[in-house]
Order: sequence, then structure tokens, then C-alpha cells
Amino acid sequence: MKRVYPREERCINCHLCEVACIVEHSETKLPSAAYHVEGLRFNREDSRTICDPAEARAAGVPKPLNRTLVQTAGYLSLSTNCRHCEEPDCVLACKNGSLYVAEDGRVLVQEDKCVGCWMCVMACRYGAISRNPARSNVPAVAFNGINHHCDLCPERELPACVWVCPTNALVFEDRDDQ
Amino acid sequence: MATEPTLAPAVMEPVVISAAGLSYRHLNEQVRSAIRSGATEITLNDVMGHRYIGTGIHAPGVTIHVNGVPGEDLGAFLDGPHIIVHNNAQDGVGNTMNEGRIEIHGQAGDVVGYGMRGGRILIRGDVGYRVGIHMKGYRDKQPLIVTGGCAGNFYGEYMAGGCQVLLGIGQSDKKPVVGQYCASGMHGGVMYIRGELDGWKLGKEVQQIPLDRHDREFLKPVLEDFCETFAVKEKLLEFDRFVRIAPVSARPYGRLYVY
Amino acid sequence: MNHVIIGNSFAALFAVEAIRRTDQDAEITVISREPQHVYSRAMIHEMLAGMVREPMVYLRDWDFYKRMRVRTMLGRTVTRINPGLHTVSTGEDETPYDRLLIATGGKPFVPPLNGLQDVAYHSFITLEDAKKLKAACEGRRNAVVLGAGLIGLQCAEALRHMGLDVAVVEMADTVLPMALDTESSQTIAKELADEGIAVHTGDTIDLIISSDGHPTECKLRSGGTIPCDLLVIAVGVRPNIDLAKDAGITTDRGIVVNEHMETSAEHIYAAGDCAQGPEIVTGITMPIPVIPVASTQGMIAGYNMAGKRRRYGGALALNAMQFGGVQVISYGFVKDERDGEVLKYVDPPRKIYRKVIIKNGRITGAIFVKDVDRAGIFRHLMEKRIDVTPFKEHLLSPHFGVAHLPAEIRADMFTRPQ
Amino acid sequence: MPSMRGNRHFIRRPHQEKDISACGIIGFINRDGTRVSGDAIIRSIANMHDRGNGLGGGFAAYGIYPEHADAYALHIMYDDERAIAETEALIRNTLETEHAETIPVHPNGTVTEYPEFRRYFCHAPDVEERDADEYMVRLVMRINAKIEGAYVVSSGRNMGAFKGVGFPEDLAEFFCLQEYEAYLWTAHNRFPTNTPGWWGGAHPFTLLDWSIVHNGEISSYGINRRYLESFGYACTLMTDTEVVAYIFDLLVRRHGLSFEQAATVMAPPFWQDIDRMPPDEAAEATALRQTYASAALNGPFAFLFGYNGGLIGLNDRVKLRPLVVAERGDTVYMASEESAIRVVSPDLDTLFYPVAGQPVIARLYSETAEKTSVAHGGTVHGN
Amino acid sequence: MEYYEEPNARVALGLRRPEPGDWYHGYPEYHVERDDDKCIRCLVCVRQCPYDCTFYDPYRHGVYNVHENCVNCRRCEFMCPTSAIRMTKWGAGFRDNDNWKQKTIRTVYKQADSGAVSLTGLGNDREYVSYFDRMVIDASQVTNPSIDPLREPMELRAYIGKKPERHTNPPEVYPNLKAELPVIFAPMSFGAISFNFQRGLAMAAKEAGTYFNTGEGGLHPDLRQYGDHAIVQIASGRFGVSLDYLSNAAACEIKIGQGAKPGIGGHLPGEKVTWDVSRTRMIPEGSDALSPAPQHDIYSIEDLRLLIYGLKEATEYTRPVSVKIAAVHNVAAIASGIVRAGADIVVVDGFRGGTGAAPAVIRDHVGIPVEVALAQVDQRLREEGIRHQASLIAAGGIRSSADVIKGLALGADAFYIGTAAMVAVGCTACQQCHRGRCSWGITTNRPDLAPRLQPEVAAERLTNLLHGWAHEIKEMLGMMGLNSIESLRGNRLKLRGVGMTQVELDTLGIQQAGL
Repeated sequence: MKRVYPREERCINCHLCEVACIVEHSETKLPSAAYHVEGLRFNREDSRTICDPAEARAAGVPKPLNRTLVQTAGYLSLSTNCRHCEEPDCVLACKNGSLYVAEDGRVLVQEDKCVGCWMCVMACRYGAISRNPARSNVPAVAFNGINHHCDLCPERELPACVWVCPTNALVFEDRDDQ
Repeated sequence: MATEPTLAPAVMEPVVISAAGLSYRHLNEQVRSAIRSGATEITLNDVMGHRYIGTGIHAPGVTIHVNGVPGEDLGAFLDGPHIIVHNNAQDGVGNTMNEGRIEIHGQAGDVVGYGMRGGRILIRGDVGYRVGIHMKGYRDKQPLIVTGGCAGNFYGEYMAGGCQVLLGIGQSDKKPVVGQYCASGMHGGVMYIRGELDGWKLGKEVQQIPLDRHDREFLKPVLEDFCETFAVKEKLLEFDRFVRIAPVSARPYGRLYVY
Repeated sequence: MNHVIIGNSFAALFAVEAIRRTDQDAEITVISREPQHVYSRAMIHEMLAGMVREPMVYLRDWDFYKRMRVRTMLGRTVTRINPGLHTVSTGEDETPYDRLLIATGGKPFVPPLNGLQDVAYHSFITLEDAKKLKAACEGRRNAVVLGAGLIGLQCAEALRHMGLDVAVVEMADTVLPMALDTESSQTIAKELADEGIAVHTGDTIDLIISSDGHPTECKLRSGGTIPCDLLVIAVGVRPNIDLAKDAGITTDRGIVVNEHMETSAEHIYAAGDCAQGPEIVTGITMPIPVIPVASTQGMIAGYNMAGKRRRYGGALALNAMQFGGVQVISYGFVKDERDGEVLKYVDPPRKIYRKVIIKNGRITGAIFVKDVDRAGIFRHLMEKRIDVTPFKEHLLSPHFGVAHLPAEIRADMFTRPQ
Repeated sequence: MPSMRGNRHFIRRPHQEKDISACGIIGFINRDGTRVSGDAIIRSIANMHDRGNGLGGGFAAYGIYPEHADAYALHIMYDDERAIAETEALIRNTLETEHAETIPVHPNGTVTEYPEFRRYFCHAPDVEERDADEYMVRLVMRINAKIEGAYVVSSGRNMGAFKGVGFPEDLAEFFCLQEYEAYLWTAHNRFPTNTPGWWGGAHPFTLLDWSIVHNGEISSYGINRRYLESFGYACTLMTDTEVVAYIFDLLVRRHGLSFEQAATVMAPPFWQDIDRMPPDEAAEATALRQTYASAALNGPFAFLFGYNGGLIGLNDRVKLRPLVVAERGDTVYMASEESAIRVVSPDLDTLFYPVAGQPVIARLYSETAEKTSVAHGGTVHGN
Repeated sequence: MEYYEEPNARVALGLRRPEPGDWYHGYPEYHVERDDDKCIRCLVCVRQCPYDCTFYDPYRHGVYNVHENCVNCRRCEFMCPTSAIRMTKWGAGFRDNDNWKQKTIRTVYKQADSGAVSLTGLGNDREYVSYFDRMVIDASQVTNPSIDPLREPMELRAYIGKKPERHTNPPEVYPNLKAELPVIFAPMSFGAISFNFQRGLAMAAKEAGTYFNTGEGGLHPDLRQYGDHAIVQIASGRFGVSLDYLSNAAACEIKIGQGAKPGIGGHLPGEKVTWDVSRTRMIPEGSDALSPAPQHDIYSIEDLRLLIYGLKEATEYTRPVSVKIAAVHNVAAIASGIVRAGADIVVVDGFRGGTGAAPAVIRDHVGIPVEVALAQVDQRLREEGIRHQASLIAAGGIRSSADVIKGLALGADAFYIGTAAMVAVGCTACQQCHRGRCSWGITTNRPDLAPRLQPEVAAERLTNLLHGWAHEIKEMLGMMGLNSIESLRGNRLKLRGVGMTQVELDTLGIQQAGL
């Protein structure tokens, strides 16, 4: 199946993939609305999106979050997202079966079933699953949020991150034969 | 029955070529074709101003003897061979030389070893102006020029690497060991000069330092090589007569410009 | 090929899926003592607390068995396995098998307590248990949970959420003694205390005082007495190996399996909490009762049963849990610091705690509290036994990620399908 | 002299850089050397009357002076007496003149005002054959460049060019061409667009015994001219046809190229075609193109090139101007239009359109070892 | 890696305080206008700015600028996903004064601040006459047909090198470059430009059937595969020059001068000599790469001959040898001498040529336009009858296919394009090449900036540019009724001048328009 592959030697650490991802997964699909109306602020220390539930609540608004993440070390950067594994560790670990492998091979989550136990975060060896505190199916005890990872932009032919990347550092291709 | 073609013998008879009446182009073609057919010892007689001897030859293990006076650019872009000039040489010896060895039993003209980046040039006598300029060293390639006599102005100008040794044999009040602007613009490599050196002659980018143990260890085999090659009897291993000249900075003009 | 699976939880589920993926024609029979559709035992505390609707407990849609063409024998208890005859017996009838998977999970361990025989108490393992407990909560005020393991604490938290006063009694010095190290368990203990749960560690119940078959008070070894009108025993779970043992299959603490999930008996496999397979850090076999291991073992067993030879690289103890607002993820042996280099990052105000134990360049244990993002990379480092020495200093940085890994590992992870 | 009435200047060079014109051309050769009168060529060119506009026409005829066969026949036109005096003084000083006379003319039709025409049959003194040619070329260049009001129309042995302003059939009558007999005739009908017709600007253009009639335009004129100038050619006539003649001279006479090679230079094969040639051929074509890049004729053209030994037709390399070749017995015709040939020779053995850029060469049998057909290329049509 | 700073490290938080020695920066030149409504705080601009101009203030949750650092490279504007950024000039600037312009005043400040030579990049930006822009091209109408280049073959191939004077049997053969169109990428050294850009040039040259020029920085090992399409330079510094370098290339070029800075050498500052540059140039990492103007073995024309034939000997006469000079006052005579010294190609580099770094005073005031130099050199070589002995490449200020056509008509065989190639891959002509932190990844090898230009992207854009120009050249040739550039080369009748004096027309060898 076609997957998104990063080409780190081309990545220029601009984070436009994250922007495109957020906009694509926003309600309005408008950048300013996605950030300002639906949006939320950046974490002070590292300009990553906030995952701290308390902070998120303090900010007061749910937000679309990036499902791809640019990871950096010195000069190196690469945009990483769900590998859509054939035998996904996250599906094997999911506490109540809310993660599943779809017909077309994508690894998806039933958003109304996920209880935010983070077994998937624990299981994913690519660090590709994040926590979306904007939604929760479990009302109390802990502020849970739900599983949040790349869905390969079902409404687009080319995932938004790939489409936007100015240096083609992300490619969407089928490498299953390799 | 047809005989099997035989391979060229590993060691061929020395090839002797007379340069008399040959243009440099034909002479060099003959040298190249001799090398291609396996010659390792080539003697060129009656050389009289033939340019480009050994130029652009990539052939380690080949020795070329030159009898007579070779012309400009002897051994330019040289890549391996060993050239022995039994007389004086003219200008441009070892221009942009890459590897190999050139011995000149007499003296050499201007611009010896321009942009040289490897190999070794030994000169028995004096050299002219601009010797060893733009010399560069990179990793295992460290060029070396040893001059027996004295040198003219701009010795080691813009030197960026490698090593030059100037022995100053035969220096006197009228004939200083090195001319003016020695090492001007030098920003890499090292030079060793034996004898009286006036500080004002040096470029402002360099400093004089007495030799230390490493310098001595480096110089000893170099000087022995020189003495052996030219059968020099003079005692050269008096290290206190040498000074080492090295650049203050690898970036001499770092503060010259404003953005 | 006729496949029979005893048990109906994670290992069984993934075994079914693996068999079906490999062999469209196989007959599959699932026999389970519990009558429910395949559900997650890890969800029962949320169920108890009423935090989730019941459908969220079930692991697959209602048509799962139909889609997978599985013959179900739910609510039937297997009484005996006959390896020689290739049948399992449920008392009433014999079910023949070509391949058998034992995925019987664990059974609660109940310690001998003074007075226990006189009272109604609860276990907290199955959906049934949860439902019973929920019913029993009616009108109760003081719950006591014996055992501060994961199940005990989750139960305690659920009961607290339902409005009961809850006390937890744990013999060990810390909560979650098996899963966490001292420092992280203290964080959890504090979180529980903040929620209003009384935690008594280093203590145990000496005597249960009861009246009319119901507990009223528990006397603690330390001398105190705590009121109790609802008692939950959650001391631990033991691998359920009785069937295997009776059938003459080699057992230790669990049913001993090799890397293909094969037991000592031909064509009989075991997977999940009841199995004792190889562990990846130490290389020795031990039962690791966590979901990912059970699922993976079940899947591997399923493939092997269906004839597709697959090897299991070994289990890694790993767990994710959360109490209050604190998430914890742990990998490997987080308490064993002997001969190891310990890297720690502590940020008490934000409750962030990270620890990595490195032995011979390899990570043998890691724990993340609160800030758990991208922790999974450590699983990769541990399972692939990657030498972390070159990038050791970055391991605990908040920015640590795949970018810090050596190029060839990154390439392995991100340039080909996984 | 009636022709010199008033202040008309027939040999005034227009200041235009070059002359632009469209035309009709026709030529034929009797390869056995049989000489025929001008009747046929006149009928042929008259048939293409509409290709011209009466502002220029001309003829070249080979073999017309058997009695002076070894002498250079200089056809010169003059504006005035001063030019005549100056030129004749120069000729006296530099050449040995065997015979000199006024070219008989017969004013008629459109040709009423005209310059003075004279011809001189001369020998270059004391020079070798090859150098004699060079000597004559220099002299012709000198007259054309230096003497105002004089213009050398032709200068070859045993041939002559006749040209002027008017329709060619009128000019033929004017020059009494039916009275000349030649084995090789070429003719030209001109349609200049932007210059007043001047007599020197008409075709053919000649140098020694070489004559060119040309249909089309050489778009590369600017560089061709600069190139020729570096070899000492004075391009005084402001016309691209002149350039063709000089390039022929340079390539064939001075550099010793064959006609085929010269044709390759002038209408070079495309690089893509060269790339597909066998290596030897490609090497030669590449060498020719590289060496003579500035001599390549670019733009639409068809020209007929006459010399004492034969007739050559050449098209530009994409064939933007018409050229048709036909054979009847020993006669080879080359023309802009088939009708111009059929009008004098209704039954033809072969008729074909030459391949763009490939020369059609018809030589006298006396010049070739055997009788060969010219139909070696192009589309051959039966009669 | 040590000298890498986070781009937002310089957080000014709105407090400006020009240093006593920094008046130059005390007056901002550009203003980065940010539409706060559109700004989504994605921080793309912050990460993209290499000039410490843009920063994020977490306390106000806003993006702000240190405007005095802005060089108007427009990278942030280009990358902003919401078009929230707009560059404007800063306020009124200094009082209007045609004599003391903004630039002049700022340069004086800069030098008074530092006491140093004001360095700059790219090409001459002064308002000199552009003769290219005063020449117009001929076209066919009625009398001769124009040719439709879409249907008809149209030849742009140029053989570059010495040609025989006349044909002989067998023909004399000289090594020639074969370019499928008369446009070659100008010498730009790895070090001055990024590896990715040079690789893009090489790939595009191969794709389009033309050549790239290594400049004086050596040939990177990874580009050896493009040796057939490489012209390698030999300059005074002899960087990376070895026998292998010479014999692996299509042609060798002796660099005497550069149009942007005639008589001035190259100086690659040590910080640009990274590991990769170092191994390509074969000099130690971090050391200055000095390449002074004179080749110290060339002090006269016969010395040049010595080097030309030295290179021919070294390559056994299989490669054309080119000599590149800056267009200066008596360029025709110099070029003639160079041809007589044996060069197969003469490159004349006009004063609008670009540079990675040059003192501004030299870049802006030295040299002559390539148009006149070209016209004069071509004329002179023709007059001397040696035009065939060398091809002529015009460089420095070729911006479009029209310039190519005009240059061809003036007599050039081919053209170098440098700045045009850079612009094709994103250069905005911000003139900061010398600072080594090109925000477009073109003239930098800083590892965080260089990937911004990807070789494949560069190659594709460059190939597109060449294709576009080739189409235009074909159209214009067809329009003139020509189907081969040979017939245009030196064909000055195809040009006319507008708005020039007779002296200028004569110098160019063309006529006034209308005649």
C-alpha cells in the first residue's frame, strides 16, 4: 500500500507538514480558523503542540493537532508519522479493540470507542501516536483524550503533509515490493 | 603454429630518447608511449628547453632522467613518476604536482611547485622567485620542497599546506637565504629556513618559532634524503640554525571585510 | 484443519484472526467458561465506575464470530484435555481438534486470611466479577481493597469514583510493587491520596471482622483498624495452568512454550497470561501477563497453528497505566538497577519522571511518568537490542526522538514498510 | 549614347544592406556540348513571367565565344563616359586585350533606358593559370568596388552574362540573345520588393565563369558577408546572391572542395541527420559544418549555379523554394516550375524534385568519365 | 555543528539598542509586515529565517521581527502558509537625495562602524546602460518566410572550440564541446554555492545536453559521473586541481578574471570550508581558501601560453582549453592575444556578472558591459582572421533568451548563465551570497540551510529554464527565417539599435533602428 516516507536529507525543518496536517484535520480547513478559532497555543519550551491536558483545558478551546511530527536533532530533522504497519503493535496492544486495520491497510482508530489508556503510545515503536486531549470518551478520573495518529488524509489523493512539503522530503509511495 | 603473444617483460631495458630536433609535443608523446609499453627507466638526452617534460603523466614507478636543460613546466600535474634533472631546470617545475618526486641537481627558476599538493621536489642549488606558492596539503598528501641553496622573493607566498625547507647553502651578505615578502599570505603548512633570516622580510601573517622535538624528528629524514640524493657533505643537522615559520592563523583575512 | 481454542480474550482473539488470515477453510472453535462476547478484562474497572458504556468493553463487533466463521462454545468449561485422543472434554461432550490453543489466562490468587471464610468478598478479574461488585456496592460506604497491584488500584479508583471511601492495603512497601520503581510509585501513591484513597503499604489484613456474612472491619497487622463493608481481594493473578498440568503438559509458573508458542505436547499451543514464553531482556522464560504480549503470542500461535511458521522474538514486559492525571509507561525491569547505569530526569512540580537503566549499552528498563510521548521508541531500542551508548546523553531529553537514533536505524524504521 | 540621357544612374548601389526578392529561375545544359540559340531559354523564362515584376531579369550563356575561347570575356556596364575611361585605362594597364567591342543591344518593350554595355576579351599577363583567376577576381573586385558607375557583369572565359531591369523576355530581345549559341543557358526573372531595380542587382551574379541565378533569400546574409569579408571578398552588390557566388569561389576554387562538399557547406545536413550517418560520413559532415558554420546559407533558396563544366542546382535544406529537374536525352533542365521546362521540351525522360540540401549536378560529358543520369535523388516522375 | 544557533536565539523582545559601533544596523532598511489576523503562529518563518530577524515571543504568543536584520530575502514571505507576511521598505528612509542615496549612506555607516572593505554578493546593481536592452531584433515579413519552429527542424547545437580554417582531407579535428543549446552554466564553485545546487546544475546540464562549470572549487567526488558535462576551472588557488580532475572533464578553463570583480581574487572564508568542501578542494577544513587575482605563474601572455599548453599536454590534446577573462577596456586586444596563445575558447565575462563575494566598490565600478566587449572581440578576431581558432563565450548579465539571441548576433558562440540559473532555483537577488547563510540554500553549505534546495528540484527547474529559452530561441530564429544558430552567429544585420549614439552603434557594429 502507499505510505508516507520521510527523506530526512531533504527535510528543512520548516514544519509546514504539521501546519498542513492541522489544517486538513480541522473542522473548517481554513488555516486561520484552524489555529485561531479551533486552535491552541504552542508549548513554550519546545514549540511542540501541547499535550498536557491541564494546559489544554486552560487554553479553553479544543484544537486540531498535527498527526505528523517533525523530530529534530541538531541539523537533522525528519517528519514522522504513523507507519501503518502490517501487523501494528498498537492494534495488538489496544485495550479495547478501538484500533484496527482497515480494508485498505490503513491503521485507524474508532474515535468514539478509544478510552485513552495509551497502550498504543506505549506500543508504537515509531513514537507516531500522540494524544488528542480535545476529545475524550471517558468523562472523569483522568483527563484522557483519544488516540491521535496519521490517517493518510482520507479526503485527499495525496496526504496534506506530502502535498505541502516544499522540498519533497515526504513521499507517498508504495514500497511493499522492496 | 602461431606463437602466443607474450606480455611485455616486467623490467624493460632502459629507454633512451634523444630530444635533439624533437618538438616538445613529440618528445612527450614518445615518453608517454614508452611508458605505455612498460618502460620504467627513461633517459632523455640533448634536452634543450623542451617544455612539459613529464607533464600530466600518471605512472608511479617510472624514472625519467633528463640530461640537458629542460624547459618550463617540468613535471606539471605530475602524478607519480620520479624525474631526475642532472642540470639546471627552468621555471615552473612541478606546477600543481600531485605525486612523485623531482630531483634537480642544479638550480631551478621561478615558481617551483606552484599549487603543489603532493610529492617531493629536491633542488640542489638556488631557486628563483615565488617558490612553493599556493602549496596545499590535504590529509595524507603533504607536499615537500627542499631547496639546497637560497631563494628569491615571495618564497612560500599564499602557502596553505605542506612543507618547504630552505637550506641556504652558499648564503652570504650579498646573497641572503631568502628574499623579501617571504611567506606573505601564508595561512597553512610550515617552512623551515636555515641561516640568517631578517624578520622584516616575513609576511605579517606568520611568525618565527624555534624548532621543537617534532620539528627535529620531521626534518632529520628529510635532510638525510637531501644529502644522500645530492651527495652533500655539509653538516646540515644543526637544528639551532633553523627557524620554523608558521602562520598565525588559518584565516589571515578574516577581518578584512564587513558584510 | 480443525482448530480449538480454549479461552476468549486477547490471545484467543488474535489467534482466531491469524488463523483466519492464513487459512480460509479452517474450522475454528472457541470454548470459553465465560458466556460473554469477546471482551477486554482491562476495561472492567471503567465499566464498574460507569465511565464507559458496555459496548466499549467488547473487543470486536457483534458479528465478529460470524465474520470469522468461528464455532463458539461460550459458557462451557473445559474439564480435560486428551492429548492422545486429540480431543478436549467439556464434561458433556468431547471436541476433537487438530490444533489446540490453551489461552486460559490467569486466575485470582486468594491468600489465606483470618476471617475470610466467613465473609462475602469479591475478586476483580472478569466482567462477571465487575457486575457482581457493582451490584454489591449498593448501600456500602467503606470499601477495602487488598492488594495495590494494577487491578487493585484500578478497582480502588473505580470504587472511589462511585463515591465509596476506599482503603488499599498492600503488603509491599510501595504501590504497584511489581510494575514500578520506588520513585514513580510514590508519585502514584500521592495521586491516589489526592483522590481520597487511603493507601496502607507495608501492611496486611490480620483479621476480617464480620457480621452476618458481611465484613465490618479489618484489623491491620500494623495494629490499626479500618472500617470495611465491601472487601475486594486483588492480591494477584496466577497463570491458569491446571488443564495443561492435568494433561501432562510441561508447566512451570505458566505453561512452558517455545518461541513458536508450542507446548511440550504435540499440536498443543499456549498463549497469553497462562503461558510462559521467552523474555527478551533476560532471555529466560517467564509469564508476562500484559495485553500486548498476550495478543502477540496469540497471533504467533495462530499463525503456527495454521501452518505459517512464525517465530516470536520474545516478550518484553511493558505496561501503560494512569491514575489520577498521571500516565505511566514502563518497559522491562525498572527496579533492577544492579550493575546498570541509571539515567534519570525528574521534574517534581510537573510530576514528570523519566528513568532509563542501561546495562552493557543496552536498555534493560525504562519508565516514563506523565510525559509519555514517543516512549514507544524505547520499546524499539529494547526489542532490537540497540546499543544506545552513542546517543545516551539525549535519551532523556524532552526532544528525544527518532532523529537522535543512528542513521541506519532510522533508515530501517522509516524507509521501508513495517 | 541614348542610354546615358539625363542623370539616371543604373549602377548606383542602393544603400539598403541587401536586396530582397522573389524570383523564377530556369537553366538547361546540353551535356554533349551541342550549342543552341537563346530561343528555348527565352520561351522558358517568359513562361514564368508572373514570377517577376519587370524590375530585373538576366541570362548566363556558356560557349558563346568560341572564337575567343581562351580569353576572359569581361562584360561591363557603364553609367557614364568617365567610368568608361577609368575602367578602360585600368584594363589597358592590367590586361592584354585580345578584342573589345560594344555589346549590341536592341531597346524595346520595357527596356528603354539602359546603361552602356561593352565587352573585352582579355588575358592576364604573365601569371600562371591558377593565379590568373585570382588576378581576374581581384581586378573585378577592384572595378566593382572602386570605380563609380562601372560594374562587371561577367568575367569568365567563353561565357557571358546579360542582365538588367525589365522582364527577362524583353531583356533577351534587348540583348539579341537569339543570336547567341550556347550549350548551357540559365535565366532569371526577378521580383524585387524594396529597391528600385538597378541593373547591377539583377541576376545572374558571376565571378569568372561562375554564374548564379537564385530564387529566395539568404537570411544568414549578415554573417555570410562578414565571413567572406575576412577572406578579402568585397560584397559590394548588397545582395545575397553575390554571397553565394563568393562562397562557391572560396570553397571550390580557393579551398579545393568538391561541389558536393560545397553543397554540404551551403545547405548543411541537420545535426540530427548527421548523428544518424555512418561514422565516416558524419565525421566529414561535422567537420564541414564546424569549419564553415558561417558559410552555411540559411533561409529559403533555390539556385542554379553555372560554370563552364556544368550546371548545379541546389535547394535550401528544408526546401522552402521550388526546384524541379528534368532530363531529355542529353539535355538536363532545372527550373522553378515544371511548365517552364515542358514549354520547350514537352516529352521528358525523367522529372524529379531534388532532395532538400542535396545538389543536382549535370556535367558536360567531356567533364565526366561516363554518361550518368542526374536523377540520383528526389522523386522521379515519368513523362 | 558547534556554531549552529537556534534561529530564534536572538530574542530581542522589542528592546532595540543599536551598538555604538553598529550604526548600519541602527536604521532598518526593510520592514517585515505581519498580518496578525492571518498569522497562525506556526513558526515556519521563525525556523526559516537565517538572518536572526524573526523570533517567537512565547509570552505574547506572537511572532516578531528584528527588522534591522532583515535583508529582504523574502524566504519567510514565500514559506508563510497563510500569506501573512509582506515585505516593505522601512518608512521614509533617509531624506530623498539623488546624490546621497540610501545605499550610499548606509555603506558609509557600515565602513565607519568597522573600518573594513564593504563586501557584497551577486552582480553589479548600478544603473548603467544595458546595451542588450537597447538592441532590437529583426523579423521576416512576406519577402522571406519565417519558419515555424514547431514543425520545422530548428538547430541550436553549438560546437565550441577551435575549428580548422579550411576543409582538408582528412579533416583536421580539434576537440570541441558539443552543446545542444548555446547556454552553459557559469563557473560557480562548490563552497561558494551549495553542493545541491551544483549537483542540480550538473544534472540539468546532462539532461539538456550542455555543460556546467565547476568554478575554481574542484569537482566533488559525487559529481565525477557528470564529468562529461563538466568544464573544470584552474584558478590561481589550484583548488582540487589534479590530473584526474583535468582528464575527467569535458574542458579545462583557466580563470584569469571574473566580470564582477576584474583583477580581484576569490576568497572563500574558512567557515564555508566544511568537510565536504574541504575534501573537494583538497584543503584542510576551516582554513581560508585564498585564490588571489593573478595566477602567480602567469605574468604575461607567453606564461598563459605555457599554462594552456601545459593543460593540453596533461590531457594529451583531447580537451579544449578555455581562458576566461573579465571584460575590460582593451578586451579585444587581450582576447586576440589569448587566441594566439592557443586557447580554444575565450570567455568574456561582463561587468554585470555575479559573484559569491566581492568588494562592492569593485563590483560596481570596474569592467565593461559584455555586449560591447563581445562585439569588439568578435570583430577584432575576424579582422585578424583568427576567429575560427577559438569559440567565444559571453558571460555576465545574460538574463533571458533575448540576451542570448542578441549576443549570438553580436558574435558569441555560447553563453554562460550564472545569476539566471540561481534565480531559476529560487534566488531572490538579496545580495547576501557572501554571508554563507543563503536562505534559499543556494550559496550556503550550512547543513540546516543547504537542503532547502534539492538537486532534483534544481535540475528540473534549470532544465525547464533551458527548455523555455530554447523554445524562445527557436521561435526567434524562425521569426528571422533561420533554422540554425550558426546563421545567426555574428549576423549583426539582425540587430538594430535604439537610443544609442553613433559611436555606440559603431562599437556594437550595428545599425540604427529604422535603417
